[in-house]
Amino acid sequence: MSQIFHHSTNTLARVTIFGGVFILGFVSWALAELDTSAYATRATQAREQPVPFSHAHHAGGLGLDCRYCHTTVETSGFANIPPTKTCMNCHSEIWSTSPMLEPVRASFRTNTSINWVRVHDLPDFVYFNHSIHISKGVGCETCHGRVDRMPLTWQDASLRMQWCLNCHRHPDRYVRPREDVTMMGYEPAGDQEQIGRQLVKQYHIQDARALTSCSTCHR
Amino acid sequence: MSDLRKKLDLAAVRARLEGARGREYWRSLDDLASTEEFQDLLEREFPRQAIGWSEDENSVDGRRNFLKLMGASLALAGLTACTKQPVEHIMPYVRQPEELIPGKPLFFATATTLNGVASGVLAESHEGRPTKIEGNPEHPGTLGACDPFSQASVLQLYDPDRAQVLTYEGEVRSWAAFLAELRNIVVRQRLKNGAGIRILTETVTSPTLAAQLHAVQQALPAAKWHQWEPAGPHSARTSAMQAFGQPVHTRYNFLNANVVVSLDSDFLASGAGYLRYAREFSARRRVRTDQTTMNRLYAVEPMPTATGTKADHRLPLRAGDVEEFARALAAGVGATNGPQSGQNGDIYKWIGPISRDLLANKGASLVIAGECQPPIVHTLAHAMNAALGNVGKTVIYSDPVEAKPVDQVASLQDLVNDLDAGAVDVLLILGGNPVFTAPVELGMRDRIQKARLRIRLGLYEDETSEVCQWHLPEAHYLETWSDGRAYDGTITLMQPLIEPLYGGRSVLEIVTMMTDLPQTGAYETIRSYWASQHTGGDFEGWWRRAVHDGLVADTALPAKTVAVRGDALAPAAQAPQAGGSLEVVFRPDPTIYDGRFANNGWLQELPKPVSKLTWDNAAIIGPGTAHSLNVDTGDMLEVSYQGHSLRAPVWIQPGHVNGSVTMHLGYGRTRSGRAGDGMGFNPYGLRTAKALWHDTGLEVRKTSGSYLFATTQNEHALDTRRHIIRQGTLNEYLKNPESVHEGAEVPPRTLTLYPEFKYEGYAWGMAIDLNACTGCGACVVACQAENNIAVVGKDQVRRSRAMHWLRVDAYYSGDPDNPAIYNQPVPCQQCEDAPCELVCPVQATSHSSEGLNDMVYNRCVGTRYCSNNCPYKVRRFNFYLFSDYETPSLKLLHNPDVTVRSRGVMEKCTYCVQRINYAKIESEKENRKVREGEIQTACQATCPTEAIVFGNLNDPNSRASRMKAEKLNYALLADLNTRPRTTYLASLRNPNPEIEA
Amino acid sequence: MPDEQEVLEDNTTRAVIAPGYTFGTVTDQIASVVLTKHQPMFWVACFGVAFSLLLLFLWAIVLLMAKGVGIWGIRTPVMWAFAITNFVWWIGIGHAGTLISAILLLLNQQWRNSINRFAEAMTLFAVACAGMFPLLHLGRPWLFYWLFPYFPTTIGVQPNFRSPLVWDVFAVSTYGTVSLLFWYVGLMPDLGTLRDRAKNRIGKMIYGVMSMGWRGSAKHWSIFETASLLLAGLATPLVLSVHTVVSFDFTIAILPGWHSTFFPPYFVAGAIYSGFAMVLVLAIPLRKVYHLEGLITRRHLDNSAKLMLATGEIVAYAYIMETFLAWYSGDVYEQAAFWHRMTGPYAITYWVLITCNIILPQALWSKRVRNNTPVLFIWSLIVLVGMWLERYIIIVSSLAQDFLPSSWSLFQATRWDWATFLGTIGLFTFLFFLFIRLLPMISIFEVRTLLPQAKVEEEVRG
Amino acid sequence: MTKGVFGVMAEFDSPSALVNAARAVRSEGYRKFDAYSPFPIEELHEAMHLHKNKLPLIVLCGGITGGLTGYLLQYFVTVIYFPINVAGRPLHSWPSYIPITFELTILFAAISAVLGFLGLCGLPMPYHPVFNAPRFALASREQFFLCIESSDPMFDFEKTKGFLESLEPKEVCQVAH
Repeated sequence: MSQIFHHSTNTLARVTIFGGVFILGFVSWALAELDTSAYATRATQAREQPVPFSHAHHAGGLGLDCRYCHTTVETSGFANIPPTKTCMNCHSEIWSTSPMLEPVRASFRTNTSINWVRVHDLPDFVYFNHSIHISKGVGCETCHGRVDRMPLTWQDASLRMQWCLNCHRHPDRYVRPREDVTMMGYEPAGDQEQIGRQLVKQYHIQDARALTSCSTCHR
Repeated sequence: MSDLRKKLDLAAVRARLEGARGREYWRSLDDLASTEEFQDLLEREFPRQAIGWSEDENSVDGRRNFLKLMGASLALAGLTACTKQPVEHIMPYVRQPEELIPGKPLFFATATTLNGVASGVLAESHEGRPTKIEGNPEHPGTLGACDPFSQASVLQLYDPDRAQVLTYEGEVRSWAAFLAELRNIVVRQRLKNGAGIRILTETVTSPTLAAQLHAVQQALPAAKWHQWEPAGPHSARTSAMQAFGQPVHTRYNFLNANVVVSLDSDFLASGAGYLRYAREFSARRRVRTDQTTMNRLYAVEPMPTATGTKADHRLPLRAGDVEEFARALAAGVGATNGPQSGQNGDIYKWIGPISRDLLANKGASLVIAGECQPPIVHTLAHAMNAALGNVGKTVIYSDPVEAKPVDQVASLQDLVNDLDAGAVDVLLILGGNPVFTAPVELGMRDRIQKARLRIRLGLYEDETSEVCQWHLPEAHYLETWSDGRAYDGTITLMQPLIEPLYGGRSVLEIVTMMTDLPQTGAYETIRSYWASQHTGGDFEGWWRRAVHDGLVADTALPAKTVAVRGDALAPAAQAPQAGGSLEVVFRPDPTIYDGRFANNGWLQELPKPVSKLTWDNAAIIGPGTAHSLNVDTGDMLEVSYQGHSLRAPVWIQPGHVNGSVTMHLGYGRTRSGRAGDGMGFNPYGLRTAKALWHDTGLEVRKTSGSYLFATTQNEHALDTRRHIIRQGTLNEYLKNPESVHEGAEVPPRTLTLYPEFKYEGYAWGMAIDLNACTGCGACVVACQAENNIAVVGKDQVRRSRAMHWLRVDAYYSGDPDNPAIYNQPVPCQQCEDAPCELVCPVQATSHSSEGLNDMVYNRCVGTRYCSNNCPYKVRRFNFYLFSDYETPSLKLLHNPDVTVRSRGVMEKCTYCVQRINYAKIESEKENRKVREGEIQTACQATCPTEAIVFGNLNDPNSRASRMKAEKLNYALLADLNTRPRTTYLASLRNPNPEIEA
Repeated sequence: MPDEQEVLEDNTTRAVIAPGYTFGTVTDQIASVVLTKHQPMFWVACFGVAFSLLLLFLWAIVLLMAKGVGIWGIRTPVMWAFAITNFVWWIGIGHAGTLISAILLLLNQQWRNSINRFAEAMTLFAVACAGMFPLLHLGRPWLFYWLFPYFPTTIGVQPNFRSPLVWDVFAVSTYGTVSLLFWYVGLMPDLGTLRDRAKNRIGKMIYGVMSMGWRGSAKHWSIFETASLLLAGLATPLVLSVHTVVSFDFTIAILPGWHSTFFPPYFVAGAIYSGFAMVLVLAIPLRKVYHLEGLITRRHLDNSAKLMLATGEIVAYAYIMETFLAWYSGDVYEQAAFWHRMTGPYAITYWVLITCNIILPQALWSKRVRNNTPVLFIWSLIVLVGMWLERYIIIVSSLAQDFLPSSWSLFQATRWDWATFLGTIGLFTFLFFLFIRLLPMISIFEVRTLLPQAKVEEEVRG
Repeated sequence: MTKGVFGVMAEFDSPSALVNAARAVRSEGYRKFDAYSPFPIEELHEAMHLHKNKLPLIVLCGGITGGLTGYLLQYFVTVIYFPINVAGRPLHSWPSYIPITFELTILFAAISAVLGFLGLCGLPMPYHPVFNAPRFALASREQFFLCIESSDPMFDFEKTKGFLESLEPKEVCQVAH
């Protein structure tokens, strides 16, 4: 009887068995990575906008308070995008002829909305309410990142459920005094752990059991 | 399912009932019959053997197209998590309105009208989209409650089948073109004082519209204004003329009534002001530790109605026999001197006891005649109330609510005569659908075409539009300014919440076009009218307040004293008692009324009270009649009356009087839209001006063919040992409060291995008072509107795949000819030890820290195990993609605070968790607890009788806690130890000892 | 070894295998089925039918994915019907294979040697069919992976380990994996044989790769034997656990007719019952067509029939007990559920199932029936039908009429229910006939051990 | 001389002959030899003293690992990772953990059994010198072989060949590398 296989096939055979296991592991890991990756979440990708609005300039440079434009953030679940009127408050005076701002003026003239591209877009089965987070001392920066350094706005966090849970399980690690919610680059005056715990008590922030109940965010 | 029904053996039924010990409950005649021995059963069951081909599951394809029309979403909600989403855009306002805060709903007071009578509502608006209707607590007609029609009116607003363009003979025209046309008609008609102009409207209570019509008639004296409303209070009008010699409006006050006799009146679920009546009536029925008295209701009616189900004594009588009963009762209470007995024992058996009961409660009793009863019955009721000294206490007379009360039948006849005489150049049909609804012998379809120019204003391009050259799209009430009067005459203002979606105009605007200021908009017209009416200064303030409240306070029509003329009570020209022949009874449909709501999926799918029938009407007969005709539910009948005839499927209704056939109007539409067309049959085809409501002389013949009904109620015997409905009589209860729970066992809490979960903070719970529930179904529609619940269509309902989160079960007990009927609303019971949660493999349903049984749609993979393990079967599954993700207009309808569920997902009641969270967030922002009553679930808010109460069980003083503390409180299937958060208060009857004995 | 004596004492009917075989002839006869070029009409016909049913199955699945489970007859309250019935039925059938290969091995029942191979194959294919249903019946099948725990996850939610469905996922996948491994290990020596006997190079290559270079070394044989004993030892509790866990799907629920403490043994017995029925349904035609009467003898059929009878009696006992207990419990819902079962809309189905599972099988007490292969074949089919109906009744009739009469509604199967069911039968047959074509349907090396020549004469001493 | 030679192989007709040969070879002092048969032969294993191997131990470890994995996984998920109130049951509801713990025990044990088997046998090994023996194909059919390997210290081609021939085999041949 003659050999069917060459000598080398022995090693090859063994390698394939363990290789198979290895490849399986690799694939699943890659998928998990992909899911959180910037590609899937669109995090850290600056978006093209009809008007190249720069938070870096307005919030950072000019130091406008977030609430000057996003007026409803404290009262409503939805932090509104400012109406064209708000832009025109200043831009009827400054840069009133800049071609860059033509879309804004056009919108004001023709009374048609500016078609902004949505940057932070949660799935429709998630009900995030800005006002309550603000009133419980969750800073804008905590979720939106250093907006004051974004020439074009991008989404800072992954906005995946796991990410939300971090804070809903341990609010004390993230909350800050109410008066500082809109502050960018906030540094806790002292030990966050201890300040946080104190604020959680002060603001009557619910316990993790309540904050991680499904219906807190899903309806 | 109705397709699983079988031959009915009434003898067996009776035998069974004789043999039955104690109170025997049953769901339908079928169960009662289903006691034959095994052999028979096999042979009967075999044809519908459970493993078998289901004939038409492919018809879902057909149905899908329709489903697509119903329910919608904003973007692709409810799909899987962790997927890359499509890019979304945000379009902010250019100039943001003052009062509007994006993301926060606004409420505006307005009103819906039915038969011209306005009921005040609050419309919820999200960024300018009306999404939900609530009752207006300020409004005397609603007191915060809301009826199914109003609830469903938002769906009507967005109905993609609404007429969307102005057409002349099918070609699209502009309003300008129409205005020009109308103007030169008016100009030409001036020459002959408008002798050629006829205006046909529905009943008008709007002062402004009346004024405008008056103005038109000033300018064109010979022009005539006709009114036609197929299901209006014709008899009441006529009776008033006969009894008092003047138009008089009658309204009632049930708060003062200890004893109520209903002469075929469904005052708890239909007719002007019923929301208020139901509220007042139930207030006198609420038995608590601190309120141990109860009113008593006698109901006399052919077809069991919501009112009938609440009666302490219900007497099924042929509609035609009610008059005889009324005469006898009138004699009994000394209002007349007629015979108190006669050959027909059924009619007379209770006259004695009832009259004694009434006389014992002089001034605190009430006799109410049904709108469908002939004038004489109303007159007799007036006489009795007078004799019993109820006038001014439980009965209030006032000037008419209607702007121009006319005998509408005569009015229509008059129009027809003119048409025949060729005297009509221009016929304006403003609203209504006369071609469909007019008495059959008038042959409206052909008659109308005798008018040279026919102009039609309507929400839909319907049967009437078909024969009119001009069709004008009408503005929905949420799209325009208007006004009207409530059941008690209170002036009610209606404001628009949204620009007309299809550029429609209101009746008022069309009429205005005929006046000298044709271009005036509805707002100016109304404002200037009220300015002209306003006395005293600061009209602006008055006006703002009126618009804000949606009504002008204290404008109810003052009571006036009138006396019944003696001659009005002249003994009947011997009421036709053709004993043998069958009686035909016409009634407006409980859910689609006279047909105007035929294209409304919510109302079509709303199970009709008592019968639980959806999407259909039927020839409803009593068990006895069925026996004598040897027919069964689903058989086809050939019914003919006065030469007109049609085919109708039989529905056997326990408690329906024998010897008459009830048909609900409104079905058999041919041009209503995709939902309504071809549903049911059209009884208007038999309805003559002589007999608007009932008459003898109906011939029926069983014909070939059978019909499949879609009901949400399935047919099976209810084992009394299950204690599903607990009830008793007032006296039993007062003797021993525990009596209602006899035999029911509740396992002690210690019967578990596991430690308890503690619920600090809030613990939400609900209590439902079965004694108050009338089974009207308003809560079901409210739930559907609030929670974006899809409509599935007849075929799917037949497969028992209806999606209602909240259902109202009906149970019968006693003799099928006149059973006691119980209603039981069943939402999710929110069990603390929820069987559904245990078995969900993906934790899509689990418990919140406040004891809610959360359902996470986006986590659900659809194993349906939870539903299998739910003893209450309150979970609903999306077998197909029931929600609509395409139709643009319907996307606007949806409540943005509730996920729209996709295919393959389980869904269920969550106590309106979106409302709970809203209230919690608001309260926490203000650093306070949620206030009692701050959260109202949709069903609770709309319930006319306040049967449903929701609240925080950790607060012992909350209404819910207090109700649960009542002795009557019990949990459904308590012996399963699921510890539901929803519990029920047992139902009590207050029978007349004389009769019960 | 007891069988040895029997071979000598009686070599007509009681023999494990007929006399006259040599190592060579058994090898050739079994291997030839695989290595021959042309197949008998029987194979072609069955394969054709199976394939067309398979296409029907695929069609049904495509529609299912496109439209949703609504194409089935399920409804509120009967949310489970055909899919789960088929699942339980197939899983049950699978049990016989493992039982034969594992338990009978431990019990040293040598007669198993000539039927265990295809019985195990049957197990695998049955489990494959069964395994599909838990996925297919999902409302959103594409999310099936949510039933497995996996890290890292961005959702942060894991399966609910309290749910019997998750237990199922583990039980069934474990069962499938272990059966496959056990089967493959058992195949390796025979694959070696095929490798050495294959005519063409491709054949040699393929079987060579699959045999992993098996060369029949004594060292390997000894480890091989330990391995198969260990696997048998593991598979035995496993096979018992699988249907136990499946029965938990019902017993954990509170539904009357489901919530019962003795479902596990009852289900396991039923599983083996249907399993052996399937073994016979396959064995009887095979031995005829491939002239294997010498290897799969009367004795095998007889023993299988006896096992069927035994488990059948256990099932009968279970039926009686559950009915008795329902009555004895005094539980309103239980009593009603069983009353409905016996007299209600599903009565016909119920009594047919009783006839198929209890009444007719009693005929197996008679040796004449057991020895009459055609009758035995038909009887096995009857039992298979009966066992399917049993699951159908347990699932559907209990769901259709449970606690609140207001929601009761009867299930009606649609054509797609049937298509899916018949489809899996097609898939099963398809796979099975592929197996017959490509692999030795009888364990060659184990049959060799049954030959008298395999005995080592001790008198010679070196 | 022994270069390129894997060993010397003798072929026998019956299992008995093989067993006897094996006994003889062993008593002669050879240790590095192996027998090849178409089916397992108890006596042969005894003759070659093959009765102990580590497989049971490996399986035991696998089983224990599986069991622990199962229980700890469930405990971790329900108590630590995301504690949720499901049906009012305690977070650590151990009775529900039993089935999965059991299943994983079996699964791990079985997998380690198979991998252990392959490992101990040194399989897969598609290429092996014995396949060079001309009639070796019959080892999987009806013939019985015994091969003394050149790695054996006592191995001397001629002597070993002679010794094997003394055992009256069907034939003796050389097995090349």
